[in-house]
Amino acid sequence: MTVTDMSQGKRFFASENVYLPHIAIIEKVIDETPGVKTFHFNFKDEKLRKEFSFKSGQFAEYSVLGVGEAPFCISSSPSRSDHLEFATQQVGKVTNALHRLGVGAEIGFRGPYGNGFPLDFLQGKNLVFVGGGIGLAPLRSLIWNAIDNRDKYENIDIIYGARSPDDLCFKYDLDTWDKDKTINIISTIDREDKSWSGRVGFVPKVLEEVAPSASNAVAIVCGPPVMIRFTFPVLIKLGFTPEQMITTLEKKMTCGIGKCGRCNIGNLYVCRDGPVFTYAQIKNFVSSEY
Amino acid sequence: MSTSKKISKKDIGKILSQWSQEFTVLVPSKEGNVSKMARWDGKDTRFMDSHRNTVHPVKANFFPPMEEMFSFQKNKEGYHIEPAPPDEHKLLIFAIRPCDANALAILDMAFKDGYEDPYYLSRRKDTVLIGLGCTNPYDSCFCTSMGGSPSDSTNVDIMLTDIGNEFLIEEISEAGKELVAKTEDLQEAKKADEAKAKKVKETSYDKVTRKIDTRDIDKKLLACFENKDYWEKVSAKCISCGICTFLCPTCYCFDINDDSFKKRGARFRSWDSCAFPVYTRMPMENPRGEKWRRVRQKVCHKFEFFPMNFGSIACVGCGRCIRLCPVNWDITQTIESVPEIT
Amino acid sequence: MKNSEIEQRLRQEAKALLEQGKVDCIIGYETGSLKFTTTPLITRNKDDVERLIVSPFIVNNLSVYLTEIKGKVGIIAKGCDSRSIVNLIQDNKIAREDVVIMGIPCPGLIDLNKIELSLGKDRDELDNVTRDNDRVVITIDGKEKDFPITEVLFDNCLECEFPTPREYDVLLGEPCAPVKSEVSKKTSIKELEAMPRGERWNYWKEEFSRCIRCYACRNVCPACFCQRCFVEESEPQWVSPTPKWQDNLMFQVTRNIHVAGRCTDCGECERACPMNIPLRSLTKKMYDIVDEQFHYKAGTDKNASPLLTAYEAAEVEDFIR
Amino acid sequence: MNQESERKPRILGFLCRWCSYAGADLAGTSRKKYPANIEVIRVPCSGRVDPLFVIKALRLGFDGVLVSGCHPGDCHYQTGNYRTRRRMAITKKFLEYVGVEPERIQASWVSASEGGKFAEVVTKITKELKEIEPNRLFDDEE
Repeated sequence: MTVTDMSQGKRFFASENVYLPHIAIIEKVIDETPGVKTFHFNFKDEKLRKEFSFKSGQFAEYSVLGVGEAPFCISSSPSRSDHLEFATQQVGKVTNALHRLGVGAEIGFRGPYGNGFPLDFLQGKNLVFVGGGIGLAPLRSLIWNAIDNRDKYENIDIIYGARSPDDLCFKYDLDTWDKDKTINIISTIDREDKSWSGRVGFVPKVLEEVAPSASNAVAIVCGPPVMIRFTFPVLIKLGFTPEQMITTLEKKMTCGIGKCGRCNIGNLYVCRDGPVFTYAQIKNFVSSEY
Repeated sequence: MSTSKKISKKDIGKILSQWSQEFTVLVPSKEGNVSKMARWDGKDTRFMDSHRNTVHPVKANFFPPMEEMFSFQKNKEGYHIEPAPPDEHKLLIFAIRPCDANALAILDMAFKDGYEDPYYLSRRKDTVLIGLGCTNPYDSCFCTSMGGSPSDSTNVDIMLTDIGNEFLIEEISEAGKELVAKTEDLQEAKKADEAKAKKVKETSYDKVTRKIDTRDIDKKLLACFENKDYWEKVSAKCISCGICTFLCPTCYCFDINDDSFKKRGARFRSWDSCAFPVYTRMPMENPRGEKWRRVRQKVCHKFEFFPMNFGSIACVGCGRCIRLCPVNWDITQTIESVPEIT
Repeated sequence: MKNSEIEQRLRQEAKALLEQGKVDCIIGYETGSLKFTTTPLITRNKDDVERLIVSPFIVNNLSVYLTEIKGKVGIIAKGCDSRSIVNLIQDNKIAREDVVIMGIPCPGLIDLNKIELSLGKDRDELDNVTRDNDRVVITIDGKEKDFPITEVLFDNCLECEFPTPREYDVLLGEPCAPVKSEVSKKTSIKELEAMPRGERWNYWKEEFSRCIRCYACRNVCPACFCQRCFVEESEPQWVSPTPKWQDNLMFQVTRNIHVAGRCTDCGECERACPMNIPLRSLTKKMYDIVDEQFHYKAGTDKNASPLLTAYEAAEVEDFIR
Repeated sequence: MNQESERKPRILGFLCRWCSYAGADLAGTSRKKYPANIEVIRVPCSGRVDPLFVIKALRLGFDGVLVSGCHPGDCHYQTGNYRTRRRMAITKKFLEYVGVEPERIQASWVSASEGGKFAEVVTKITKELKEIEPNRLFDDEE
């Protein structure tokens, strides 16, 4: 569902103006890793707060007014709706400005955009989550959603890696999931580290070692492009078909609604037709455009 | 077909004056020797003498190089957002060339698809297009290869054809019919005028000598998508400037940026181009950092991706990109050189 | 020497360079796809050299490609182009031994815009344009019209100081003398200088309100070789990407200062501008300032230090407190 | 008229950390009187100052820009200030040609011991800037 209530300002022309942001207020800021923060926020408008809905895997355009806009996925789960969350790494103009904000600050929000994860398709399947670094953010929304509706899914496997123990995001979630007997989680870091007693190795390599079964399974992959590139061949080796491999992609997205032109992979726009794709949809272009 | 009308060239000012009562009339104009469609000054009709086509495509009147989307101010209660005031002008564009009118139809598809774009569509709404057939196409024009022609009237409301001292007037759309009905000073066209117009159209068609073959072009492009050697060769002389995309009547890519002034801030939309490396640059990597990938995107978007999504090639053959390119990068040569499927 | 003879020698030379493996790539001009137009030919194939041409329309400054092409390059260079190449050598962007410069003495190029303006006809409506020493003969509708070169050559060609390349490996044709003619157009530097200061600012404000920020001026410029231009920086954001006149003007003024001492007055920025902004009235002024203040002419000495990295102990200082 | 003389032009100063910044400091600690309308950015060397900074300051609405470094021969990095000198010379000339009042572009050599000179320079520049219009070059926005 798309939220079309334009609570602030006048209605624009005849139809609603999708480019006008809603105002949201930051309620909490969590330092995930050096350079990554999670923001808890809520809409300023009461009505919108109640009516807003989204799907796991959808994203939004967040703005610091006067600085600019940037897209991030909604990292919280629709099944837990007292507030919304997004996580971002400090990498550019907008994210730098976001990271300077504290509790109570107002940000602009447009969305939700994109397709989200195909929940109907995923029901009754074994879910294999493969995540790297901040790529856990969109997966996390779906993982919590699956946990909150645990009876709708079969096995849940999570393979998650980061460069170092310090770079693991959502450690509080990882701990919770670790204790949850109904899911199987494997965390890994890229290189040996004194403070780390768990697995060491790149995500695709660990995935190959863990070798989850492809039978009645769907792999959901998100991470840095280089990780995604190396993960697909491993999944194919494990017997996953292109339709059983799902990824959520990140591109520079300015408008969020398939118009500004920059986020395409072939004829598909990551913002409009994605960000969630099956490997079958993008395999023609993935080797050279992603 | 109903009987057509005609008007003497010297009376053009009269009908433009009438139309100015109801519409904001735009005519081919020059600013700093750069031609574009701009508001008619109410007097001069000499613009007709030198009008072949404008440097600025007509898209610039609906999707300008930059526009304010909304402004914002911070007060005690927080941010207050004020959308840009709607553009309520009813536009009448006089002497639009068939290619540019066809290009608007392509932009309409893009801006209407999915979420509607309020800025473009509000300006576009109720626009009347008065087409003028070309009698002197440029050597860079190739509209006849792109499904158009110098006299194509598909996407205009009224079509004018130059028959010497007069223009033959054909009503194309309902809006066109209505406008003609209430326009004074028009004369009934004679059989001979219509015959003359037919002849003019035929002659003009033959004057477009640049031809390309776009059969199966989408399939051919898909097949050579990974052919780096080909794309490197094709893109070698491109200097990655934005001329061909900015002044293309069908290119619609844009960027959004904020600006802060003393008392308020505003968000602006401006033209952007797939020719620029920054267009797709992300903090960690750039999927189209190399020139050949950008040129490939430009060509494939027009001839492969847009047709896949909308069923129409996103090129009307106006030839601006060829005329204005500082290094004479020629899209028709590129299309002709796309390897056959083996 | 006629252009056709120069062409013959050029093709032989280029072919030999490729055959002997002295270069990997040749950059020259070939016939363009529009009337009178020429276009850059960048090739590694020795058969393509037969397409190389020399004409009064070889406008592009080909040295702009040097920084992106890998391997050794044989390049055709007019006087101004050769100076741009020297700049690149001075700035360590290319090594002298990696380029073979085939110099062409250039008696000035024909500015089709000037012809279009004075005749009220577009270039594709002209039948023929030929250069005959100090005259240019234009055939239109079967009739010949005669123009003195001072009316139809590019402004920068009329004011060119070094029509013959200063740096080359082989010179094709005999050296030629500068035209050295005063440019008399509306926006000449002299006229601008005669305006009151505020009017001057408003003049540029007006001109740059047309700018659409296509960056053709920057991208055709061999002196603008930065990997990342300051206009593309977002943190801090020096210039707004929105093409407001303020930012357009700021961009162009800064670009001019950044290429001071590198600009060879090749005129490409002004020629490329689709919005007809008189950019050369900025670049030439900077060229003159650099000459007057530091007696420095860009690209005339490959062993000299670039203008803005060098100094002399005693130098213009009257403006410093 | 009275109001005009009260007007305080905004000046942005780029001061070299080795000389001019220390000079400004000295002017402060030794209670030298100079107008308080200069905002200072400390730079490692006057050679760090890209003319872009100067133009950006004008774009942001500063009435004048002062670039100040060590005296010739005294640069901590040997040649930084010589390069500044060349750069500022062409910047000033060029901006004047485009239509910027020359008073807005200022340069000075102030050593660490010249607190008095710094105060004097700022006083003089302020006086000059008061005599010309406030900077509305780029300013047609609210």
